[in-house]
Amino acid sequence: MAEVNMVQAINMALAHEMARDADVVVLGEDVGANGGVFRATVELQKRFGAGRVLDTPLAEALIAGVSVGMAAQGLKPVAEIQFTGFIYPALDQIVNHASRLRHRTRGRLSCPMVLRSPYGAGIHAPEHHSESPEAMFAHIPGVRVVIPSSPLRAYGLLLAAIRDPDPVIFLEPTRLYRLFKQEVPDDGEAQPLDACFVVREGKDVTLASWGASLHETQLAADALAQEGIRAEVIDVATLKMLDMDTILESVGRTGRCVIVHEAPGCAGFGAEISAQLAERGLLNLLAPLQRVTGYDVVTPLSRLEQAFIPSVKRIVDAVHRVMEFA
Amino acid sequence: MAEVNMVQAINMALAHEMARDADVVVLGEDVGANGGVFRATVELQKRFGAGRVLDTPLAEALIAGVSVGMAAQGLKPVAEIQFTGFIYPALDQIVNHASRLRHRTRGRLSCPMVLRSPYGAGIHAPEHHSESPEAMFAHIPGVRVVIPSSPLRAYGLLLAAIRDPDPVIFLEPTRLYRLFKQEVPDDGEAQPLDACFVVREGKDVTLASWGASLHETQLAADALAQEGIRAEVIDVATLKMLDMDTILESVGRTGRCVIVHEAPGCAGFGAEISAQLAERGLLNLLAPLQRVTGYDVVTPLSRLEQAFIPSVKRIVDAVHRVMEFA
Amino acid sequence: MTVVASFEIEYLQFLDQLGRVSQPLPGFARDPRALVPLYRAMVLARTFDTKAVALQRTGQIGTYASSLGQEAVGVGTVGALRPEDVFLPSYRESGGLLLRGVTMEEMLLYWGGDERGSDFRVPRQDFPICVPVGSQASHAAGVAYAFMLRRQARVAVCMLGDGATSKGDFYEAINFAGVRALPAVFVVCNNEWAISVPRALQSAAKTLAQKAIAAGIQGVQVDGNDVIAVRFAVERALDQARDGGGPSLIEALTYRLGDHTTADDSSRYRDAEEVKQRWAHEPIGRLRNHLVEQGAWGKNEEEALHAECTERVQKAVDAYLAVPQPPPEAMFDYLFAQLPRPLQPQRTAAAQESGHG
Amino acid sequence: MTVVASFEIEYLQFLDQLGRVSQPLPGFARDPRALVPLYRAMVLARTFDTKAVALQRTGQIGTYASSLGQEAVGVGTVGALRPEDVFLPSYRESGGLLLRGVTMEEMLLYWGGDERGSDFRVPRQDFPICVPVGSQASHAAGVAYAFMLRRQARVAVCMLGDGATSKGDFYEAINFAGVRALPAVFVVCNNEWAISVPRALQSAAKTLAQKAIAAGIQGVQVDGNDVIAVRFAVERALDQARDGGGPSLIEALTYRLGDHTTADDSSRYRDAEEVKQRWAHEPIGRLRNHLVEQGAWGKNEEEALHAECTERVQKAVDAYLAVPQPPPEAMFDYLFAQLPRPLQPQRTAAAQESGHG
Ligand SMILES: Cc1ncc(C[n+]2csc(CCOP(=O)(O)OP(=O)(O)O)c2C)c(N)n1
Ligand SMILES: Cc1ncc(C[n+]2csc(CCOP(=O)(O)OP(=O)(O)O)c2C)c(N)n1
Ligand SMILES: [Mg+2]
Ligand SMILES: [Mg+2]
Repeated sequence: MAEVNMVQAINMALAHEMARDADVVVLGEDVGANGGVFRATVELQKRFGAGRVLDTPLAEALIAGVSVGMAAQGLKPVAEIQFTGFIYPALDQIVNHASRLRHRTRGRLSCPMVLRSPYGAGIHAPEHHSESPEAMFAHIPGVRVVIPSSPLRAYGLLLAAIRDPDPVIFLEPTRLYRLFKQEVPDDGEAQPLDACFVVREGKDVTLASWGASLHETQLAADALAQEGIRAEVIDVATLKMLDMDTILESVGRTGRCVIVHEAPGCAGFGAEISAQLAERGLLNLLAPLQRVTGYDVVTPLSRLEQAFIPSVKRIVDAVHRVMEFA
Repeated sequence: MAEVNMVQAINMALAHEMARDADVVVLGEDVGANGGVFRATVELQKRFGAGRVLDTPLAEALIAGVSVGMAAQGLKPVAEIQFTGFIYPALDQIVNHASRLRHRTRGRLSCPMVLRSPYGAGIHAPEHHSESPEAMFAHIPGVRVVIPSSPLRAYGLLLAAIRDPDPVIFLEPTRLYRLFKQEVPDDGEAQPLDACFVVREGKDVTLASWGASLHETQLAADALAQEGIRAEVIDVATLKMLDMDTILESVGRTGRCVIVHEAPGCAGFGAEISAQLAERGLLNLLAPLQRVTGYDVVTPLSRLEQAFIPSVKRIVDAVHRVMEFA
Repeated sequence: MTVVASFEIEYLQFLDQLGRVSQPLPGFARDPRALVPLYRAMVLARTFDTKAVALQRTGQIGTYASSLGQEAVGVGTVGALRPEDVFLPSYRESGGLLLRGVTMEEMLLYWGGDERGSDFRVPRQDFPICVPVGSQASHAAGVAYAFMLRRQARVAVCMLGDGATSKGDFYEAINFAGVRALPAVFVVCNNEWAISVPRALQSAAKTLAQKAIAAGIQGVQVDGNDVIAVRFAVERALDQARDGGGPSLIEALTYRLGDHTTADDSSRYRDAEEVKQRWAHEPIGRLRNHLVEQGAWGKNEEEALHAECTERVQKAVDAYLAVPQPPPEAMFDYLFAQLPRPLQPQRTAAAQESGHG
Repeated sequence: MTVVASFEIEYLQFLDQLGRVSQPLPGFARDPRALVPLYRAMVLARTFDTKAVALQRTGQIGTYASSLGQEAVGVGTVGALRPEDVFLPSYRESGGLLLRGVTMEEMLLYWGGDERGSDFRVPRQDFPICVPVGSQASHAAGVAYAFMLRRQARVAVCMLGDGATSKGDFYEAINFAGVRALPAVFVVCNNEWAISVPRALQSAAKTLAQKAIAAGIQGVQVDGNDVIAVRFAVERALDQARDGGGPSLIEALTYRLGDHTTADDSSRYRDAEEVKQRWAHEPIGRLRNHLVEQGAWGKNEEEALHAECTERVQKAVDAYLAVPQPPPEAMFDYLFAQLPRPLQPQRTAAAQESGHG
């Protein structure tokens, strides 16, 4: 089995599900002949036809709204928003329609759609191409928010997202698209949409992260191991539904938690995890909680993006701070 | 001096600032002859002319984008989005332009605009008229988010928002619009945009809230006082910039904190306050933090909205829970 | 000067303001008896609207948007639909909804603040009422795309107001429908007002029908107080769409005789005189004149119809008032196909809270 | 059938594909020497674009969007502007930006990932490059509104692509500009592609100029490879706008001869043969033919111009490369007029982190 990177894994999942289920439709800007600006939909139009893999006009609100209409008819649209920097016009359709079509019709209609979008900084992209808006989506009742951190995860979670009967926002960290490869069997096995993944076990401190930041978090755990600090690393992956049980259980053992994400800290999703720990796990805490996040500034252009992205050093420093408490 | 309700106080602030500063312009749907569907802009068009008080076509993205253009030319647009349920199409302009025009041009251009919008449940309004999206705005770097809780606060904070050289999202709780009156001198005195207000002092527990929920929070404090529990009540008011110093100082004294807001809890703004307390105030905590919030569901239609809005009873119960820790 | 493109906007009317035939009637309208169901539907709508406003005034439902004066647009439109088509209404369509099979009880539940009102027992695939103005236009495009992909001879029919045509949503949807030649019909109910904003402040376009030109699709303007014209234009557009001929935009000229909603007081921004004049154009009297003139309608029928409508409406009101409140935990139902685990404690708490409350 | 509205779209061209005069030249173009500055501007743009692509290939700037083949649209448009007007460009406008007074060093800084590149020293009130497609259209309307309110004889000029016309933003802005008769000009640079999506998939409208009809404003189509036609149409629209005659939409027909950006490989989705054919229409050779034919340009001038452009570009590159990196804490600067207190510790941390990093 050949190793594939995350974009290829996403492409595999899309192809797998399109072959298996004739209701799956892929739409977006440049998803057809071009195969997506990141190549995530490459060859799909050739294989499944221009009816099921369609280039839309340049209009993000439209892409989301058309997906709602398709989904209400039982299609399973997988829409691509080319970058999350351009996803905001689609928000109205997500908040006011996709997330509540089932709810407001008491189950008469539903909205089984996936909105895929590349996100995050670190690839020297132009302005507006590097933001991390996951917290906004996680605040919307009625949608799921999923972020893969590896090719394997991307394949299994995307399958699950497409099969899920409700809307899923699927955010793909561009920085990971081609960062590393894994063997990904094309076995059609979905991964759960409501579970954190413990990707490294440890007993001294819990590090919770997702998406591209998981990468630096794991590097930090490596560095800490050198000093004898054994970090447990959790890939939160399905921000919504958030699997607090796994996090609480881990922090219950370690007594310390550092949450790492690239989005600005203020009202970021890390706050939700902190808040739940402070509500439900406070008595187990041996040290203040820490968040290591992007600063509360506009994501800078490429010259400064590395200074914006939470670094291994910042994560290690935060762990050192929490380890000071005995 | 006559007493005025919150809508009238808002109208007073708008009129005051329009009279003082010829650059202030009011725009939105039905803000002209109709004076706003809640009457917040009543008489302004008559007084200041149809050039400075203009009805726009029905298009929220346009309203925000036009405001950005006006502001770049040094006008001070105060735009009304009729209900926050319809604000989402405007988000693109807020995130991608208003919030960063100064930043991305290194101060060459700037965006002194205010986006006013009625929000929240509790007035038996139709579908899509009752949401509380403040957390989404608070996550955006480069904007301020302000929520008044009384006529006095509305007057002073709106003046400050209009005078502020950067974009301000000003969310007005419809439930408070006519709930009570206060004497509001039309003295042009602005209130600070980066300070919490301690509206009741107490030493047993800190209750932090904003907007309409502050009302139930104060009623809860009354009820608790009957049992001898002295609650300190903080009106967070300027969610962004968040004045954590005041909250930390209070919780430092009380050791307990319950945060109350109407928006769904998951990734709501209460999480940010909890998270900061867990980072910077953990050692003072005598009990787990608690959030009393709207449930993580679509805001229900009017028959169930009272069951959605955090009740006095839920707040009191939460305080009882934290008081159990000695 | 070279001209590279030229366009015309057609206007259609069969019955003039007084109900006189102003041009040869289309086939379906030649037998006046065939028009009686449309007449009955309009009267039922008006009876229902009147009652709903009264219910709001007495606190028995919430804010309500009456279609007073515009009945011909909804009724004419839906009169042309087939059951298998999908209708995507705005919030001011009682006539159209009733004709689709939505019950008055459901409508009262909805406006009374109960989600069960959108669980239509009959047009199962129709969209619920759309409140965010214009946002249903792209749903119509998506529904139509599904029809096309599955080679179903069905059409998605979207109704929206003059104000809605100012939304990017509307434009993006008709533009996409044009590109893909989708089986979709967009009916703009131009009642001259969007709350307090008059038509002239929505657009400098002379007609709203000409917005179709921007999308490269058919656009036509009809007298929206002439139910025959509305029905004819919609049927023609449906036929075209069903045959793969692509989408259309129909502007129906009418007038909102009432307030925007029960929360509105239109005397603040418009002249009573204007409203009075526009009563002379309203659609029900116009069709009645025609029917009477054709010998297909009389005093007895009229009285019987009013009695019947009043009774049907009252029955629906009684049924509505008898519907028990939903329990608080109902707000968790149908949020997802299955309630996710993290939400279960919240649901339990909501249920318990009400127990105490 | 009654026709209630009819429309025509005009097409303008003065120089044909070979540079021959195809209809009497407008006043400003009669003296060929007056056209030389436009020619020089187009050649400078192409020289700069070529260099910028090369800099991206060698990792010295980030992704870059070249205007190769479209130079006449930006140059013709900006050639008609007055300094006090406000220009709202898209990201593919090197020619237009240069003519506005934006320096090449600033442009390289921007594409090199440095916000200082948008702090134009000269057109202080122009908007920076707009990346979210079409979102600058409403800014143009807002700027124009400010001009109108203050009775300034200035015009807001917005440039956007064929793809951008599919965005609701574009439509909402031209529609509002129409309602208020704003002094705004919208120039659609139709280069037939939006990345890989061909013009035909953006809209079924025969022309993009006819989108103006939906807004009730002037719309005209011009040969966008004929800088005279572009400049003439824009000047006419500016005059009209300045005189209170309201906004216009100009569709300039051109072709994107290069890849969408340096991150794109257009061979994946379009025929090399098509591109080859379109080279015959490109604007620079066309104007040169005309100038040479009129005796206003020759081999010496051409050589000198290329040498001069190359040197100017190289100087700008050198200056750009000499600009020191901004310190990390610069990301906190200009976020607000004054850095709010809660952000100060973050700024300090960012500065310290870099000290260690
Ligand atoms: C997107 C959006 N913005 C604002 C509103 C508030 N609002 C409700 S109805 C209305 C006017 C709609 O006018 P029109 O489209 O002409 O329909 P009509 O009410 O006349 O039937 C407005 C502004 C809304 N519901 N949706
Ligand atoms: C709102 C938005 N959606 C998507 C993108 C990604 N994108 C960048 S350029 C482009 C195509 C734009 O085409 P067009 O408007 O014709 O301009 P051109 O690039 O041809 O000059 C797309 C889809 C974007 N920048 N903004
Ligand atoms: Mg209307
Ligand atoms: Mg293009």
